[in-house]
Amino acid sequence: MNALLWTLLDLLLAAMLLGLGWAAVATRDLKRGVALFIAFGLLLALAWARLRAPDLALAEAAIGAGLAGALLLAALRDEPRHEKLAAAHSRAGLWTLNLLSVLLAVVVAWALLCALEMGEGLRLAGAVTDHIGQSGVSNPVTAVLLNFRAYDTLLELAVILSAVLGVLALGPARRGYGLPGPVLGGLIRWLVPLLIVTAGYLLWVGAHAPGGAFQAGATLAAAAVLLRLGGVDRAGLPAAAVSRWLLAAGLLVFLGVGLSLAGLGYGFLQYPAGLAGGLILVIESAATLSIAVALALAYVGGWSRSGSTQPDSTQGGSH
Amino acid sequence: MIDFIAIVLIVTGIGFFAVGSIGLLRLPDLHSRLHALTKADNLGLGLVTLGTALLAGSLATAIKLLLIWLLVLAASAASANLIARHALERGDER
Amino acid sequence: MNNLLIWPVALPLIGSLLALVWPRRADWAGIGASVAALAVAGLVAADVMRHDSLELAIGGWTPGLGIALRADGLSAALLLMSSLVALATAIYATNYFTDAHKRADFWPLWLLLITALHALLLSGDLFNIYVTLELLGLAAVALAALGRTRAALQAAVRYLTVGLLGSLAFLTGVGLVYAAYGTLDMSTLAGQVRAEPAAWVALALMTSGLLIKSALFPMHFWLPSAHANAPAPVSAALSALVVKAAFYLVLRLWLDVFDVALGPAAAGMLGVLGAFAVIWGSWKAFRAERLKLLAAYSTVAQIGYLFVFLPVLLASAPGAARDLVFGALVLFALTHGFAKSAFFLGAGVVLQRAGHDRIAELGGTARALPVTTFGLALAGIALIGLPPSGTFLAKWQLMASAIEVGQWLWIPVIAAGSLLAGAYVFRVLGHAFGPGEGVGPALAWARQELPALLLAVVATAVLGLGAVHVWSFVVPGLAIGGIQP
Amino acid sequence: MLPAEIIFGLTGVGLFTLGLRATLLHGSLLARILAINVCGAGVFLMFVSIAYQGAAAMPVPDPVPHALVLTGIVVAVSATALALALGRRLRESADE
Repeated sequence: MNALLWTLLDLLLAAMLLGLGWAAVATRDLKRGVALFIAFGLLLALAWARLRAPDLALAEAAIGAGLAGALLLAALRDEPRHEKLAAAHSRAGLWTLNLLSVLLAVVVAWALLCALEMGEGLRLAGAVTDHIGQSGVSNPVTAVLLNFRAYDTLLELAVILSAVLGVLALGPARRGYGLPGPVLGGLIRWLVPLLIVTAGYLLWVGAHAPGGAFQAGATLAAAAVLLRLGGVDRAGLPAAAVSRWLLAAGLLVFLGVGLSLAGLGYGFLQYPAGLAGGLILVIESAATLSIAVALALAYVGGWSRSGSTQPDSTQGGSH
Repeated sequence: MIDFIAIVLIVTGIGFFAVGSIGLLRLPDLHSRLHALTKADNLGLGLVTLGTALLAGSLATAIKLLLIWLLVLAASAASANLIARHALERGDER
Repeated sequence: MNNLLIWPVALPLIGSLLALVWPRRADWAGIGASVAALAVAGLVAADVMRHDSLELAIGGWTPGLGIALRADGLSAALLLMSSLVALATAIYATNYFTDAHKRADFWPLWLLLITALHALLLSGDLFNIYVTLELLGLAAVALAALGRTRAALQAAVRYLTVGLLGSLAFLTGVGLVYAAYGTLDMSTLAGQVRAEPAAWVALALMTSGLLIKSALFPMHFWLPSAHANAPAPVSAALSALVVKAAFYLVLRLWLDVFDVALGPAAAGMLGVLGAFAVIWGSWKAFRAERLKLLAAYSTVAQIGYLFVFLPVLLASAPGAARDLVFGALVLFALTHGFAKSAFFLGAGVVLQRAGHDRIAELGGTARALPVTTFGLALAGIALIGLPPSGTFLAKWQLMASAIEVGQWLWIPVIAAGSLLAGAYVFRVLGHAFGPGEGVGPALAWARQELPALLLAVVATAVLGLGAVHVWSFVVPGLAIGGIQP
Repeated sequence: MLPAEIIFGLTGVGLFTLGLRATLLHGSLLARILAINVCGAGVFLMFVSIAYQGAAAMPVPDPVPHALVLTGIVVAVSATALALALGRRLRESADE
């Protein structure tokens, strides 16, 4: 009975995911598409929770649906509301595409079922459990991200950096928003400090419970998004020269720790016993700042137009 | 006994959600839709959180749930206000 | 614990961060990091020569749970090539960007691109490779858009969407591999893969993602506009290095990891696509009106050759016969890397001096820019495959081996491709040596003219005359006496 | 009963292909970005389903795919930001 209920709920969630995903990409109305996509992201967060991946549920809600949604909504301001289809699709072309898609789905599904059947019980979960005691943290996802596969995370910070540098190289920010009404203004006044506290909490708690640098950074960035929506043009970001340092901080500390350990005779990013937890927290703190500044700059869309924030200036303006 | 009360609260809360969603789909204009949505959702969520708080078994969790509800209240009040104001400015009441 | 392998990744990354925080000193950070990266690439190559292969298990965790960096002859050779090309291009770039803001935008992204390339070449972990592919892709797109012209932006948008689809296909394959074999480490995986559905579909997905990124015909459509509209130093890196990185991964997957899951028909199919690419790319290059577009289409063709090598390679008997083809393949990839970067840098000089790169109006270039024209001619020799370039030896070996394994089909393709290449190179030179005032007055401009010339000399003379060393470097056990091209 | 990893794994495959199809079909950049994100979400769902296999018997599901997907989500949002910025510049260059 219980198992049947779970299966029914799973099927319902799966059907809703497919339906929303389909609706988000099938509509010609972009505004609608973006709204549906944000709803899709929230539903996806529910799916992560269902599949016992709370770290992902947090990240999806904050980054996948939250910040990506904010970015898409901001982009809608400049886009025409309705889109035309790409190059005139002939009926035959459309059918070929549909046929190929179905074929692809069937083949990948078949391979996935075969792979699931083959791989049960021999993946890396056991190895993680065996070594988590030496990792310095007790949240297994954080252990994988910041210790076992820390090198992935290092390069991932570089990915964020390259995307943001690409955005910055494309020119100055778009214009900001008007002044907020009393209700939004009031909300922002007490929500922003709350978000900052929450970010700190997420960063700290990541060592033993769901959370960590990415969720914390995204939460800080959400505060910046709110500030900008509330009429603060620069979204609380410091002057360009300082922002550059903050952007680099995560990678500088990460590399610095890794290479210093190598210099001290350990391997690159091989944390000495007993120090792992502390070093991971240091790395994560710097990474949180970098991620927050990067995501906030990506949302603002470039260096702010207002006066002293051009790349070459070293003087910080203030609000 | 506590379980029973909790389940009743949660089911009632879900009922409010359902009514709110029907209102969102069926009511004629933006303001009444907003009205249905915010009232029903806030009350519905309140009842659901109350029910789950009873089931949670620890005070700390219950307080966290209460905080979540308060946050959602604030956010939904603000967003409803924004939507209404935007509609008012644009004169788009549908 | 040998930490050497992290430095080719770490040094450009440090340079990038320095260039980011000190935009006014970005040139120095860029050149310094490039020189340092070249030096450690040399050290890696020297170590590979001594030990055949190197491994660094990052964090001290067994590969599988952790990530391993690995270097062997193939990756070390490509690492050395890419850091050399990167240094020459960086020197060129110091004189290319005149606007201080552009310069400050260029250097951090450029060094991130080099970081990604080196990380990709050294990575031994499939998911880590996905991350490096995304880093490479995003940095490349950002650099390609740096000119901010409408054409460049359009090309960058297409480059990005196509690249993202390629990465997602690759990632899906990685997921299947993890589900089936429970590991992401490539050398662990090599011992476990068998011929079965999960392996086939995973390989097919990863390969198709990489084919998109390596612009194999008919997935080449995004390349010419992206490469032709980027700033010259960027074009050089994109064409010489970035496209090749995707091919390198195909090679790794097919030869080292999934070799037991492969049928001969699969490689044949890639070979046929490669053959189409050779003919189509060369033809479009011949018809191109702009020098940079010609160079971009020529890349489509040259990537085609690399894929033609695959069926011949896999059909050759393991041992000396296969090693000969493999060495030729690496030689071809290296030579093209140097030649194409030289060609793009030369084209960049012409474009900057003349204000355009329309081939029909290049008259007088040889008189105004003798060094650059000479560089273009040398690079052209390598692109055609004339002696003494490395390409000549590589194509010769390819044809000899094709005959040996009975795959006659490729011979006319290679011949036709070379003829067409001759036609498009001599078309450029014909105009360049012709009369006219297409290009401004002659000036000594060493920082911009010399890098191209040096790269072209490496492609034509050094790799051609030193080919034996390339062979013995990438296939350590090979008897040198066996090579009689 | 049908195990959750199979239900959500197949849902992931479905989202992957429908996102892929939509990316090839759409003309406007924003629509393509939405489609690519849906496509990516499908791939992530496959990973998390794989992690969930056998989770009933374990204290936690396999954390490695979770970490990989977290990386993937961040990469996806970075790419989205860059794509949107390119799109905005492109529109401005059309207006100029």
